[in-house]
Amino acid sequence: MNMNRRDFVKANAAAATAVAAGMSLPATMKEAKAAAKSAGDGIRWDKGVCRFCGTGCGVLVGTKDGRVVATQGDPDAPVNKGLNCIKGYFLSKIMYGKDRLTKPLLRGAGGKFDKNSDQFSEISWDQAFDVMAEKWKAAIDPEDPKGATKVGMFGSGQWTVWEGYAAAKLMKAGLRSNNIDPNARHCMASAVGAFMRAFGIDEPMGCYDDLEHADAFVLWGANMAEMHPILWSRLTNTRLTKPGSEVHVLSTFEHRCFELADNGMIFTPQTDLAILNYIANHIIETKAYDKDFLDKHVNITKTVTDIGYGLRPNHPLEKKKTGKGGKLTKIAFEEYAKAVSKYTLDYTAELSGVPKDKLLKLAKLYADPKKKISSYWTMGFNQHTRGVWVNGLLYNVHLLMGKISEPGNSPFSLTGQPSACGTAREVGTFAHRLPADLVVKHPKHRAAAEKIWKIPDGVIPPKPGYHAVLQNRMLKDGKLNAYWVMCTNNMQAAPNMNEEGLPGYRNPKNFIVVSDPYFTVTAQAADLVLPTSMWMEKEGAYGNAERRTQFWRQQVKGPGASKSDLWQLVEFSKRFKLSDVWSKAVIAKSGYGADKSLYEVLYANGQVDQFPADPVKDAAGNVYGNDESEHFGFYLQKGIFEEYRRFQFEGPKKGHEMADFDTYHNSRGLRWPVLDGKETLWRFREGYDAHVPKGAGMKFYGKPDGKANIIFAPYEPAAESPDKEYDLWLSTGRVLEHWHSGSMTRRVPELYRTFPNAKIYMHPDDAGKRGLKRGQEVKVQTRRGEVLTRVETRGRNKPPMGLIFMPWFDASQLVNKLTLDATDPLSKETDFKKCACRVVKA
Amino acid sequence: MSTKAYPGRDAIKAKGWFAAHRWLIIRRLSQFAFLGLFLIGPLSGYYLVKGSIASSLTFDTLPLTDPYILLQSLAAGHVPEMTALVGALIVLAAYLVVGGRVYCAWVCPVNIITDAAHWLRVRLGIQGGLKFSRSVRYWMLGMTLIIAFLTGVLAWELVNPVTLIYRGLIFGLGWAWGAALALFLFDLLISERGWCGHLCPVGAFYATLGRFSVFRVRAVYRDDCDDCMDCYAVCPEQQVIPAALKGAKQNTGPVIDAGACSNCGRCIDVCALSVFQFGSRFAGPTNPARRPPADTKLRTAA
Amino acid sequence: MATKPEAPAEFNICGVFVETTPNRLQAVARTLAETPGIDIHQTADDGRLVVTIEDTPDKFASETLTSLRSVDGVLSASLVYHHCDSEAKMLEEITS
Amino acid sequence: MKPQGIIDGGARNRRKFLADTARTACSIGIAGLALAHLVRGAQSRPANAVRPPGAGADDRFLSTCVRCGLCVNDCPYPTLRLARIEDDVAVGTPYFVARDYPCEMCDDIPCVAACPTGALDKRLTSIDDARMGLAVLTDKETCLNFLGLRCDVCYRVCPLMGKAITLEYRPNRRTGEHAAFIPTVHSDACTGCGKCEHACVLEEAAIKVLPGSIAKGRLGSHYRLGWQEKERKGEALVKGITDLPDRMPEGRP
Repeated sequence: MNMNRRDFVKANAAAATAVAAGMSLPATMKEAKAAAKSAGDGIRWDKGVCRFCGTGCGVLVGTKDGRVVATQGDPDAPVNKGLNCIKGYFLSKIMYGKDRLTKPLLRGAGGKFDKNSDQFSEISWDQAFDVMAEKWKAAIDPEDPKGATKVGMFGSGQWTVWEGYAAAKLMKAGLRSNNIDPNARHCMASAVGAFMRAFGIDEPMGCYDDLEHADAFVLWGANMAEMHPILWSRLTNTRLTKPGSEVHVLSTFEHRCFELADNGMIFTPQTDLAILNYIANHIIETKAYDKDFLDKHVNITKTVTDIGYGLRPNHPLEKKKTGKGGKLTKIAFEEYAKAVSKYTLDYTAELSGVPKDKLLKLAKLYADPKKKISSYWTMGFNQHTRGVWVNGLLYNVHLLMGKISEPGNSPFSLTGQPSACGTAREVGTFAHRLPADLVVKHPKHRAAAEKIWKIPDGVIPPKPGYHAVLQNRMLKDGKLNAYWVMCTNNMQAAPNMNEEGLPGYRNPKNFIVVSDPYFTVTAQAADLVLPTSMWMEKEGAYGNAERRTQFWRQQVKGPGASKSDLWQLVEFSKRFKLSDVWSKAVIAKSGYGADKSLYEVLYANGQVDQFPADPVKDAAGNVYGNDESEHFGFYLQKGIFEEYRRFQFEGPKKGHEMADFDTYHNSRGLRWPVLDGKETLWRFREGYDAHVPKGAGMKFYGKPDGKANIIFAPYEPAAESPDKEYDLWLSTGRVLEHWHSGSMTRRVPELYRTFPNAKIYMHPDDAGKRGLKRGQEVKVQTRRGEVLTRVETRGRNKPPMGLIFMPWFDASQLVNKLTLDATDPLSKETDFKKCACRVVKA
Repeated sequence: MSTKAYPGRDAIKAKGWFAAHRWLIIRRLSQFAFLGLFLIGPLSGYYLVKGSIASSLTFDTLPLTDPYILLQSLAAGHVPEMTALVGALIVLAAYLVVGGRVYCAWVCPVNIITDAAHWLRVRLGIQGGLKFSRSVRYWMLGMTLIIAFLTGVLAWELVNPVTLIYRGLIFGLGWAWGAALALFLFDLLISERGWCGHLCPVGAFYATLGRFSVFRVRAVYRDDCDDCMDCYAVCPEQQVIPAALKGAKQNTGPVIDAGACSNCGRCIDVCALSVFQFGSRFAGPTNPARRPPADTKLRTAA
Repeated sequence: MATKPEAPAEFNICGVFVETTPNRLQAVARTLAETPGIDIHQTADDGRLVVTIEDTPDKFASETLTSLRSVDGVLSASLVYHHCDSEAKMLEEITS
Repeated sequence: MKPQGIIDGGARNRRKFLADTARTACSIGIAGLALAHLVRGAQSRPANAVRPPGAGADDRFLSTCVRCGLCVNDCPYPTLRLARIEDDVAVGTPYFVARDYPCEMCDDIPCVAACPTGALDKRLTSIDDARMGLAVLTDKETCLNFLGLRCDVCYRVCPLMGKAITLEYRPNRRTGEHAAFIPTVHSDACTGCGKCEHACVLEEAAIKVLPGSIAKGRLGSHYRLGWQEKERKGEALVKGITDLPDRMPEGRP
């Protein structure tokens, strides 16, 4: 047993004292320590939320001596009731990777910027912001009527609510640039697009309680068993304990969910479009649909087709397309019926490769009026060149049957990031959005935002900015020159990094800033790296997939000179005078002096700074730090949140109302809309949702006429399919052990050990055909690059012949060198699930 | 015994230092070369020879197995795979040609240790200690086989310092250096040439082979012997010399045909008169006409 | 409270015998456990506790000991054992 | 001086010869006993030392393995090592410690191919048939999945996932909403590769590979499992038994 002298002396002191007191000391030091623990181990516990996925498990965070020493699942948290997955089990270790960044790093030797250097030197925050401000100002022409199109920001669904809000405000209201987009573009944009098109308001109508209420579950491109482990255990429990319950799983390869599946279906990539239309066809042919519901609550429409694949305009596929955009045309029910009638059982089975009996079983399930069905999806639907369509096609099925917005009947889009909903979607960090579902291109929405933000009209540019994939293209083309990446690892996450991302970051015209706790692949490609405080090192708020907003207090200080993203954003705003960013005319209109700083206009504006920097306390009286309060002299988080709430209550769109700031600090998270002190579990349904008037029964109030849209969209092929040269489908995704880009989980030794490196999952016969042995090193090649990895023919994922799966968490095997940057032309979300590749011996 | 402090001094004077250590040097090179062949793999990642002295595979084709270990395995009740049998036969045949205990003198790493111990023992003038009969090793040999038979386990391999040290050098030494040190101290302080000369059953096994082996030391010019005793002084198995060197009257020799001789060649090195030569066990001339003038010159110098 | 000088050369560890009443034992134990520098080694149901007190960055052990007596429920706190050594030495690894 | 004494020193008397022989025999006997004792120590091996595939039972293995290390040379991973003096495993024999480096279960089993003596049995041609040991979930009190958490790392890393380790679903009565996924090892498929033990995220693994002889229980030969016997035979073992219908109220089935 190893101990230091201090422990030894202590043991002696205790022994001597015990003898003097006539007490016998426990036999070993260990027991003595345990005894001390049982009397109280000096750990302060406070509530928090898990840093990883969109499930939003409640955790309790234990702090001792300024360090998070332990965590536990919060036994009273409604989502997880004390449970965690294996990532949550290791939460206390994610902040303590050995290579945390503690000082700003500038590319170049001796603190002098040199784009071509492969060396970084430590500089101060002042120096860092000096360099940054210089580059930003050089890229901004205050008189440009289009706004500052040369500056951009890439943000995150892992930002806290106020960070996302502060960033959107800085970009749109301050720098006059809509070129801000979150990494949620890679994961949720299709879901958002479909919500807006079908319901006129974002985010699921149901909640996790559906997991207990439903009779049947259908998974459409969601591997919940690995990606939403705690929700999966709830689903499993219902399947186990509820007689007659069923689980149907659809995927392009067999994964862990198939084990529970009563009906597991493997379909050819992209044919989910056909399968959903077949189900609609089946429902219509068997006259199972809810006519009354359709008449009262649904409009039937069709969308423009053949809209291309969101590639660069000079790509042959883009030249071939005949349609553009997502305009909806109202059609009669009969026309809809005729449109889906093409999707017969025979045709669909042939196209999708799913046996007829399985398809029929699935269709019958949806068509059974007595079965309450919850459908779940994540990236299988969203990362799809027809992502908005396919989301919509599922709503079609639910709307046809009226199986929506009530306990157990729920089409439910799960999220990948902890605050994809709460931050990326709700506070308007997308290139086209403003807080609370408002959009930049709508003059009334801009006006509402400008009023709440106390800025003159005309500041917010009306044209949506560059979305995620376009940002990388614009960087490469030299049209986006000052670029800030925060809280995300986009070099690893974005598609086609070889042809777009990396050349963009390294373009000599551009200056790239990356804020991160760790030296990620993205940071390595940056020109300036800013050390960032994470998770419990700052006060935060996340919103999970069921509209639940959860707060936490700052538990510990960040290491070294690291600062929260919020601090960085707000502090950086001090570097700009209005004359640097706004035109003379706008400044004149504003009534602000030209020398006023953006900080004073955006944050210290009499509104955001209205709450004093009082100590943050919990119910037990424990006092918590707040680095931002301390630095800026006011309660920044509260000020931002309360200003954000004005959008919810005063803005032109209802339905996003939240409780006040303090309520969240005292609750385990609340599902919005929160009205009259009550959460909303099921939206659009009378009795559950305060926005639905009495007697209406149901109202899709996101749309002016209160009706949801059924939107017909046909099957169209994928952007790139296997051919002779590249003969396999490549699908990317995640594994349970690693989340996001692995920048946190791979730094937890235990998690690293369980899944150290990526590998390709391949059918044994596919491997055999190529003379590959399990564990052998191979090259995966696409038209865009190649990656060295190893073959796995066993284990958790069992792809069919002709498809391989490779997770993207591994910074040493960047699978996004291979992926194609084909996006959904509507949602601009990349299809990471489909491109053509080949596998050869290394 | 020789009264000279350092046997071989005359030889150095007569033939020069290198000639007086020729076989010793070549022998050491051989020992290190064998070890080196095994070590190239683990050190460079490119394997010429895989495995260790117990059993190996050269160029992924030539299997070699230590016949003594194989014999233990047989005694333990296991008939090994063909690969091992073939490997053992090859080794067996090789030693039947070059001399059984050539293994001890030219391959075994323990020899370096015990030679060093003996060298130091002489320098320090350490005398006395335990004396074992030369026959003990044959008893040991028998005992190891009987224990293997009784327990069904390759019992000797649990303690065999030869394979222990060899394996240690290739696969990680661990406490195997302790075994090496123990042997060194045993030979230095407790028993003169105790291990290799008296106890080691591996040596006993190869000595048994050596009785029939072809390649031999011959006291070709035994008539020239001037009884300087240097060969006795350096020989680790002195009992093998007289019959060959002094057996003219009894009509024995001049071949040293005792199995215990390890063909180490030290007697050849240290003999200022070049009485000994390597040769075959089969008949050859004794005292043939003297060779070239160089030797004659040496002789007169002596 | 006296502020502790920078980089103290010495490090104190005390063994202290604390008495309280049985019904307040848990409360006292909790308070002590939360006090920096105090480790509880043993408690007896009749209200006796064996604790060690060591220097913390802002308090000497002696100050913590003094403050102990004002903790609600503590009847007495007596110093039984005191050890003083250089801080560097305290951090030496020893093996037992 | 003449080397006379050495040459004709054979004139010993008979008694001395016999005494010497007896003494040598006794000494050798004692040495033999000591060696035999060592053997007994070598036959017991720490539970965490796992033999390579095809090694079979230790008593057989110890008679056949010549400790050459060829299997170690051909193991493409750092898994196999040769026991050193201090290792508590019969010195020189190959083994691995799953917690450090488990067996990666190569399809072509290079270690077995390398073995010159057959100590690693050449009849093992499919690695799935290897029985290096048996994984046992030794501690249900700390296993995260038993506690209801979603770890199941052992299950997912298992090369025979779904066969050697399955997850048995069990409702979590504490939360009332979640299911616990109980990792369950099946001895008919587990090869003892140790991937599960290696990956277990606990500080001390809750699942461990143990020698089959320790891990497995054995049903008494005097009792058979009725349902298994019936399944094996494909019909009831005893035929011609009748069952009378139950009396029920009118109209009810």
